[in-house]
Amino acid sequence: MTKLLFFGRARDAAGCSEMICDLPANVETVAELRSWLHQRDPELGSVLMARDIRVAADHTICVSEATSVRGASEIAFMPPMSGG
Amino acid sequence: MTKLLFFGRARDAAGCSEMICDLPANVETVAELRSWLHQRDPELGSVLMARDIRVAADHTICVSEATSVRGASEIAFMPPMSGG
Amino acid sequence: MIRTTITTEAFRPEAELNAFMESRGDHIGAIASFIGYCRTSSAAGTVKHLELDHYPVFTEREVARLADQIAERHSLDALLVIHRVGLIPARDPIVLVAAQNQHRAEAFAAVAEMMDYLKTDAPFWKRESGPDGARWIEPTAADYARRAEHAK
Amino acid sequence: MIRTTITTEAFRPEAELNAFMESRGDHIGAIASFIGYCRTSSAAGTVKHLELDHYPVFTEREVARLADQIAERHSLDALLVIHRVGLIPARDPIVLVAAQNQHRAEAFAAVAEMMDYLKTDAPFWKRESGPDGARWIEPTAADYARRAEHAK
Repeated sequence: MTKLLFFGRARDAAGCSEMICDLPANVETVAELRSWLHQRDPELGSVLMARDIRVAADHTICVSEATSVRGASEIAFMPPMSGG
Repeated sequence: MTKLLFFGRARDAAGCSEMICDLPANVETVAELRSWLHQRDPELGSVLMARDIRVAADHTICVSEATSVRGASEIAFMPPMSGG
Repeated sequence: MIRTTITTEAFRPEAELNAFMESRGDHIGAIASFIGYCRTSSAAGTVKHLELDHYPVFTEREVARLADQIAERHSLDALLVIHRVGLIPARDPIVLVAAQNQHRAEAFAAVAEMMDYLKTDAPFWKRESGPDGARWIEPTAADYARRAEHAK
Repeated sequence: MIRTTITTEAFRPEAELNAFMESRGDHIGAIASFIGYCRTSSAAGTVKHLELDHYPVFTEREVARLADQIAERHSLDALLVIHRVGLIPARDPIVLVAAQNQHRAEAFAAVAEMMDYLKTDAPFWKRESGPDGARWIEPTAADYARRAEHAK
């Protein structure tokens, strides 16, 4: 089981701040995860496909679309950050 | 009568913070004022000859050595300023 | 000393700054500080409140890491960062950054850089709510440009 | 509102900043501030106290003029400058500068510029006294370089 977290406009698109999923075995990379979510829910998926939404797996930002998310217990979708 | 004011290291050189003088008629410009003071008191004068000591006549900084100080009631000698 | 706090509670920058000033060592010549407030209006109109999302644990860790980097880069004696999250009513303080150094240039640079990082690199997401609804605020080109001026 | 004060009395930057914060309008998003203290030691050794000379009337007028220029250049909503003169014991505050603006960049720039001006362009003369006697402190090359970066 993997917990997906959504922040900022990704949260609006998901309609929730977190979601518990069973990632299928063929979802290995960030790119595959985005595609899988896009298939499941085109509306949410089209937001999450945007490359300005960064992905962090277990508190580590994935440096590329090819980075593996396999085995992560928590995966976060993070639009451009803005504090202060 | 003209009041001369000395600040910073000019004050140390003068040994006082102000001095009341009768400027002679031939002292017209900043340069002439410095020379006159140098003649009167070589030690003080040699400090006041330094161009990094600016001169203000009646609260207006003299822009050049040729600026007139004639008629000023207060002339200040100001080494490089440093507040803060 | 470096202190970073992420809090859902309202905080009083006056009290925090006072304590920060009191704590300074004898060799401190400079304290620079910055307070960011929730404005009652923005480019988009009236603001009733801001909502600041954060990612618990990750946000705390990232802000602490950025603060450490900046404190080291500018040889700070102390750095204080307080950032509020959650629902923030208009007029309330959002963020306080303050830095101590022997000299002013380092203290200024540290506070400005910390703010630039917070605007673009720290895991916060900000939503502005007004009479016409809510909208997410993302960094502007100017924010990214300022951020890019700092050494990594 | 622009307020500049030259004072021989000790002042409490905490209290002054608190009042400055309280006075802010609803549209203020940013308050930047700087406090300069008399350090207990400098490049030259132990410091017992500083002595700050000023030129009454002229100094007040020049500081007010510089403050007006900076407030206008950075569209400030408020600018506060308090500068102590006379005998200043080690550890005491010397100067406080604080600026209010809608946005942070202008507030930061205004405070940094005001400090750079005070270091090189305002009629103050500073003497440091320690166990080995007293010496006049004049601006450093770095002070002049920073000053030169600002528009006239």
